[in-house]
Amino acid sequence: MAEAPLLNVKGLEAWYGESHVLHGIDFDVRKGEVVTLIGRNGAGKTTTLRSLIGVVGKRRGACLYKGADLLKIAPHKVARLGIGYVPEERGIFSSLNVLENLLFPPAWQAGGMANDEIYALFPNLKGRDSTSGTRLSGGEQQMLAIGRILRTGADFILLDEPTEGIAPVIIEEIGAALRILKERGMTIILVEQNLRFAASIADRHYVLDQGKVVDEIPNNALDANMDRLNRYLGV
Amino acid sequence: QDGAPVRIGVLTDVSGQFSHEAGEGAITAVKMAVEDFGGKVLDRPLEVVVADHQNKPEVAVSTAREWYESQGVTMINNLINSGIALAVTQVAKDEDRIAIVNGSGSSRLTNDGCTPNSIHYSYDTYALANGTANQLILQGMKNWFFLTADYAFGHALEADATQIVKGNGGEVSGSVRYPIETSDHSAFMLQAQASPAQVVAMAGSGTTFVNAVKSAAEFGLAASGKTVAGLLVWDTDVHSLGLETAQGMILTNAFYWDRDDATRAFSKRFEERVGRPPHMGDAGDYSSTMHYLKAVEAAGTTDAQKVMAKMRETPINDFFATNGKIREDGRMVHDMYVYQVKTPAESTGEWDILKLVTTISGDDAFRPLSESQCPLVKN
Amino acid sequence: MLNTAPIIEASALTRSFGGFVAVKNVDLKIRAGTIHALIGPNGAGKSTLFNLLTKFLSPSGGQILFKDRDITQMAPADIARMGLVRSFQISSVFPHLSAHENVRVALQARAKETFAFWRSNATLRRFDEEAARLLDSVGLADRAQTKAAELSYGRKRALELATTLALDPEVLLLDEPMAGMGTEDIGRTAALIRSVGKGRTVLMVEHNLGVVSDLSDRITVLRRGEVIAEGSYSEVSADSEVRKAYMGGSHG
Amino acid sequence: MTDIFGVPIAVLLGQLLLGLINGSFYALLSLGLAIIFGMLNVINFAHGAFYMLGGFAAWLLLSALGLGYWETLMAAPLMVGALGAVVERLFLKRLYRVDHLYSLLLTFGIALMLEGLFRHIFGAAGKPYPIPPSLTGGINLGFMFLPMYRAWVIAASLAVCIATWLAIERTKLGAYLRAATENPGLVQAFGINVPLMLTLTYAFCVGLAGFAGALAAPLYQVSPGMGSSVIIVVFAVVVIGGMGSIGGAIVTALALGVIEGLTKTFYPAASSIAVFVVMVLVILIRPSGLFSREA
Amino acid sequence: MISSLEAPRRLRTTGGFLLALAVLLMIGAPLAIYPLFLIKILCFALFAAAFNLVLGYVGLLSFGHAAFFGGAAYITAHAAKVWQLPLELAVLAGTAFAALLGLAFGMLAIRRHGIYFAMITLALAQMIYFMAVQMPFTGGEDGIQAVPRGYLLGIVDLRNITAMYYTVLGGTVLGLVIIWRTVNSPFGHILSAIRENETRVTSLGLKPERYKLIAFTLSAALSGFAGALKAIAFQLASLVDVTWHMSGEVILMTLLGGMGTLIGPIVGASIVVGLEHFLSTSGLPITFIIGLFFVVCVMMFRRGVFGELKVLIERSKP
Ligand SMILES: Nc1ncnc2c1ncn2[C@@H]1O[C@H](COP(=O)(O)OP(=O)(O)OP(=O)(O)O)[C@@H](O)[C@H]1O
Ligand SMILES: Nc1ncnc2c1ncn2[C@@H]1O[C@H](COP(=O)(O)OP(=O)(O)OP(=O)(O)O)[C@@H](O)[C@H]1O
Ligand SMILES: CC(C)C[C@H](N)C(=O)O
Ligand SMILES: [Mg+2]
Ligand SMILES: [Mg+2]
Repeated sequence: MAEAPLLNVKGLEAWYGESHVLHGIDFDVRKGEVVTLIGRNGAGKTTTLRSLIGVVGKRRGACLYKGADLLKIAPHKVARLGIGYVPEERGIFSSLNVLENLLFPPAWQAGGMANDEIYALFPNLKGRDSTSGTRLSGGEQQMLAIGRILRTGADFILLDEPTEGIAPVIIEEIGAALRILKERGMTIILVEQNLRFAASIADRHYVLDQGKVVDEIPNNALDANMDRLNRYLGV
Repeated sequence: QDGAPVRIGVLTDVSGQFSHEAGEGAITAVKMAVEDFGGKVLDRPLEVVVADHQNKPEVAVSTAREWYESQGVTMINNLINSGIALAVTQVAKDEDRIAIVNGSGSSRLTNDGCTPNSIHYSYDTYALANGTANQLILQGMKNWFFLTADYAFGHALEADATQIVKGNGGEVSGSVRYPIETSDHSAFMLQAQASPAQVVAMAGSGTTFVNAVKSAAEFGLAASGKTVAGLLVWDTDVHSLGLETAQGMILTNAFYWDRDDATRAFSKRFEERVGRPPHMGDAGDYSSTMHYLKAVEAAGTTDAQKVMAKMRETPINDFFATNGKIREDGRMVHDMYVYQVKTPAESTGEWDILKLVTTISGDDAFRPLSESQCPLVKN
Repeated sequence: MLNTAPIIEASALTRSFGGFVAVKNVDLKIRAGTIHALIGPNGAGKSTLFNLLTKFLSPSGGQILFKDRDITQMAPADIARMGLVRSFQISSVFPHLSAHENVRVALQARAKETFAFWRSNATLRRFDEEAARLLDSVGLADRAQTKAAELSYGRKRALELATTLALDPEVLLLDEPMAGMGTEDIGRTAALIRSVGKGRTVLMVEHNLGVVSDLSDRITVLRRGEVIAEGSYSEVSADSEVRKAYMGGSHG
Repeated sequence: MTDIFGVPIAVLLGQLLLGLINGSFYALLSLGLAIIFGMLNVINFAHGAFYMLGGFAAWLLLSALGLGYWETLMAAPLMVGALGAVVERLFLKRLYRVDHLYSLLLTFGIALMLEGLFRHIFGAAGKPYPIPPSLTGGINLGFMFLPMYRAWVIAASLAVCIATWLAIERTKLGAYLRAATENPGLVQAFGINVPLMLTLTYAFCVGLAGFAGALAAPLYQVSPGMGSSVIIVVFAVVVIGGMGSIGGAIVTALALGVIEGLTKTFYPAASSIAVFVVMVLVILIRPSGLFSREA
Repeated sequence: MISSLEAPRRLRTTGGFLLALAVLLMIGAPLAIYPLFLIKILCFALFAAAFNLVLGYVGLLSFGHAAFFGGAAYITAHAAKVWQLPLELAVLAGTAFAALLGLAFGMLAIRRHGIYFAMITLALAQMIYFMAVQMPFTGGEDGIQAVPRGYLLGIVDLRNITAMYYTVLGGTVLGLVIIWRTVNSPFGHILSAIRENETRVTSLGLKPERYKLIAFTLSAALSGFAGALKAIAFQLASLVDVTWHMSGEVILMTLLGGMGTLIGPIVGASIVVGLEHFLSTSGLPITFIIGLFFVVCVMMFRRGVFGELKVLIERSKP
């Protein structure tokens, strides 16, 4: 492949206080791709995303995005490059109502979704504007967290376990939405435990274990590699 | 014993809310007295020890006890803050040493709180209220309104002044008690203004008093024909208010630096060291320390009762007092002075702030012994 | 077994937040000794219903009978004492106490050894054995001395379960007990729920349909605050309404 | 003339007006305090000290540099705000993550330091600051004599309060700040420069206190203790209004000013306690304050 | 904060050793240090330890503990001076008053959390303060002086400072033992669970308010006991003890020493009282320096002197 990757992560290490969590992560993502990070609980998937976006204290290595090193720029400038983040714990602000939460992230680029489109995607959010954000049910908060990023015009999205706690029907809907986004040319890194869901949209899978990337499996080779994968996931 | 230093303690508020009424001034005054006395008494060196009681009675009491018991301190001076003065005089009695109060004004010190080991020297609330009230009544201002700090000290000032006002055929047409934390007195000014009183008397001290006077000026009390009287005003308060605001106020004082040559001479030396002229507390600190040292020399001992006896029997004649004398209740009786604050036009210098209205003789100034509840007074 | 008398009987239970009705006229009978699952789309009111049953929220209307007693007006702590105990959707442990101490607090509560401030801690030793047994039953025997905060997410859920079990409740209310657990833990927890379910009543909320179909005797489906179906897993999953509202195409 | 409980109506009206004026001071102070609490999660015990600093800054500018009233009124808040920014950068910043007990203690310590320092340097007595000539005198309202300066105070402080309120409630700034209290990392991840925003917010709120101090200088003696005597009342205002509610702080401040004024008229002995009685009642009935977002 | 209910054995032995050492030191101390000063340390140590019972072990920040300490001092002083009750009864009266006041404050405030709790306790304490300013029996800002020390059990003349010292030492140790017992009891176990997660405790069938209320009342009573002892030893009761600054100071002591430890508040009280004493003759601006201590302590030793020490001990021997 001739095209240079959109994101190139090399030797990424990260720490929480004194504990060394990532021990040299390497992977890359090309424009328009959906790439997943999978691995057991505690493998370092979330930490990898957090390191990219700049909310982990100490990091080392290089994360080249469109030629700039994400580790070297101020944390608040990462989003301005068009990177959107949907955190694992959803990060809904309890002191803001649903509408305020939705409108919260500034739109740093053109091309974001309009509110109506978001409501069409997640009907549960409709009519709940003035409810305090964290009063929503667990699943609704997840929808809100995804929805607000879609507004910002970000074209590179980091999604951390978007299906946790979501009812099966809605998981299908989220999957459909992500496929639409992909068609629009969006690049996505997805952290996911639900393999079936991941397989339905991803191009490639990186397997993480103990703070390292231990394998890379193209989506079309997933079935062939199921045994290997199950070993990694400890099933 | 022989040759061991004689120590004098200055227990005062150096860093707190009363620091401008005592603090550095008190320390300097006592030190000056010791130096002027020659630095020695009974052939023993004299030393001054100083402590900041931070307005905490326990700090004061434990310092006083430690000084008296193990530091060879024979006399403690200044004692501002009535709670502390009342407590430390009791310690002096317990330890049979001497305490002289120049800071606190509470007349309880020579009333129910009197001890055979303590002297209340410079001024007290009774004399101040009494002086000002008498003077204004004399000028024909018989209708009074009190603006009183709502605590024991304010109540005492108001009660003493009221007694004089009523005793002289005057009347009190109103009185409000402001909580001591109040910084805004405008509500009370409206009430004062609405009252028919000729005199608005402020029974309080410190910053709240100063703020009350400021409001009085702001609301034009003087302009509407009322006289503002302060029942306890320090020179420093007037200075801090500025003459523009304070002009015309009537007040009583035990001392004013510009009274005569003797006061000016002392004040000049004091001002060189402290940066401002002395007020009644400072002058009293100096005068009383001097009187004490002379008594020690005369008695040939530092024994408290013998020294007390000497101090009582010797009249005080210096720049502070003329024929001052210490009564059995511990009150030092001397003349008091009624002043009026000068107008900016009358003033010729930063500290040229008061003009004398009249002098009250000591016997008229202080609470007569016949009214005293002090158990030491046999009547 | 399905014919035993209902131990919890909620009738016309309603709760609204402002204008929004989260639980609407719900009638629910939980029979003693069964494992009863509550499913439904997000925001259907499952957690809210849990909160109402345990009085962590007050109902705006309706009545709750527990063991034939009206508990609608009772305080949450008293309800727990009667034997109706819950776990939380978001794990709720005592973070700075060890796993062992976490469980011991519950044992203490059960034994009413809680006010004695004049007695020594040593009196608590009598709970040690029981605590160890409970931790073992959830697979935490080797973690007894670890602080709860340092346990991984899945183990916290297990600890939460052990703590709840320590009260030996007659009725256990579990809110998404499997959420966030890895595949291995899900299997073990399911087995545990099945085993503690013997002789107890369990009411649980769960989105993992595998677990639900495996464990539950009876299922109630909620949608927008209302019950839309009730029955066994096969009955409920055959209901087209339920498939449309909850399960979607790929399950069945 | 009619009386109410022995108080002439004219006096009563006057008292209401004065209460409102005092209330507008409380509003300036509690506004900043409420924002700092609501947005930074810091219980700013040093607020009174910054108020005092405002007064001293005004006095120093006047007496040392000879600046006029209007210049000092502009400059004093800027100076205080700058100091606030330094305090935030050096100290507070490191405490956002820990229990708010610590920021309370830190600001308590800073308040003591400032008060102690100023007393050491300038003495306890306080300094006079004259009412500017353009604002001396007064207006006769019929029912009372209203000093010009007080009329100016109420106008100036209400204008500043409302402008602040609009700036925070009507723009996204308020939402950013509230969110940053909860999860600064995430807000930053959305592209917002959180540390800078927090520093500026603290500096601004403390600057408001400085403004109040400069505004108060001609009314009250500029003294080291002037802050500690109002701070507790202002806290009560914020708690009653609901921590973090800005409009609530303003309305409550005005109302409490009036209540306090009326107790000063009818039962002065209770006027210091009135605020606390109201506070206890309010918290018992509405635990998180009258205007807080949560029920 | 205590990290765990059962400290590692090593730490317990170290703690026990330190405690024994401290007691021995205190018994011998009057030989070297002026007893009245030591008495003051003891009284404040007990006060801080009692305060720590609610802050460190229940996680409630009370900003009104001065009301208990100072209030009890007034009642004790009045009882001993005016009602002429024997020493023991006067102290008991003060303590009982503080306990009742604590119960009343607690009932009003205990359901509130965090800053609201702090503010309600502050407001209630301010009411006590203003009452103390205005009620005739307190003597306003003058306070009550010349309180008789009396005789312990009718025999030991407490005018003797050494006798007074050992009496206060006894009282303080008694108070500390009560606190220690409470913290290390089944009840204390529940308290720390409440501090960790109140909702969870409710779901276990317990009513957190009751436990908090008992702990709060106990803390108030012991604070009152400390105030009562101080009133007798210093023969006075004053306004200073009921101001909010006093409530702030006890927080400083607790924090400085290390909250959630038994020894911490004692260390903290000694430091603050010692500092006050030392500074009083130093000529330095005291308020400034105390403020500086707050700042340094918050920025650098958040765990407090004893807390930091404990961490060092824990680290040194893995
Ligand atoms: N705030 C923290 N402080 C200390 N250690 C942490 C922190 N957050 C995570 N860790 C540790 O870092 C490691 C990696 O955690 P991370 O959250 O990245 O895992 P993950 O792969 O996302 O797991 P999961 O599937 O459970 O979400 C884990 O061992 C975890 O215990
Ligand atoms: N305190 C509250 N204020 C306003 N709305 C609330 C409140 N609590 C819950 N709701 C609303 O009530 C509805 C039901 O919420 P609940 O948490 O019971 O859903 P749930 O069925 O548990 O969903 P999930 O599966 O996503 O956890 C949701 O729409 C939620 O937004
Ligand atoms: C400083 C004095 C003017 C007043 C003070 N309350 C005292 O009596 O000591
Ligand atoms: Mg994760
Ligand atoms: Mg739920």
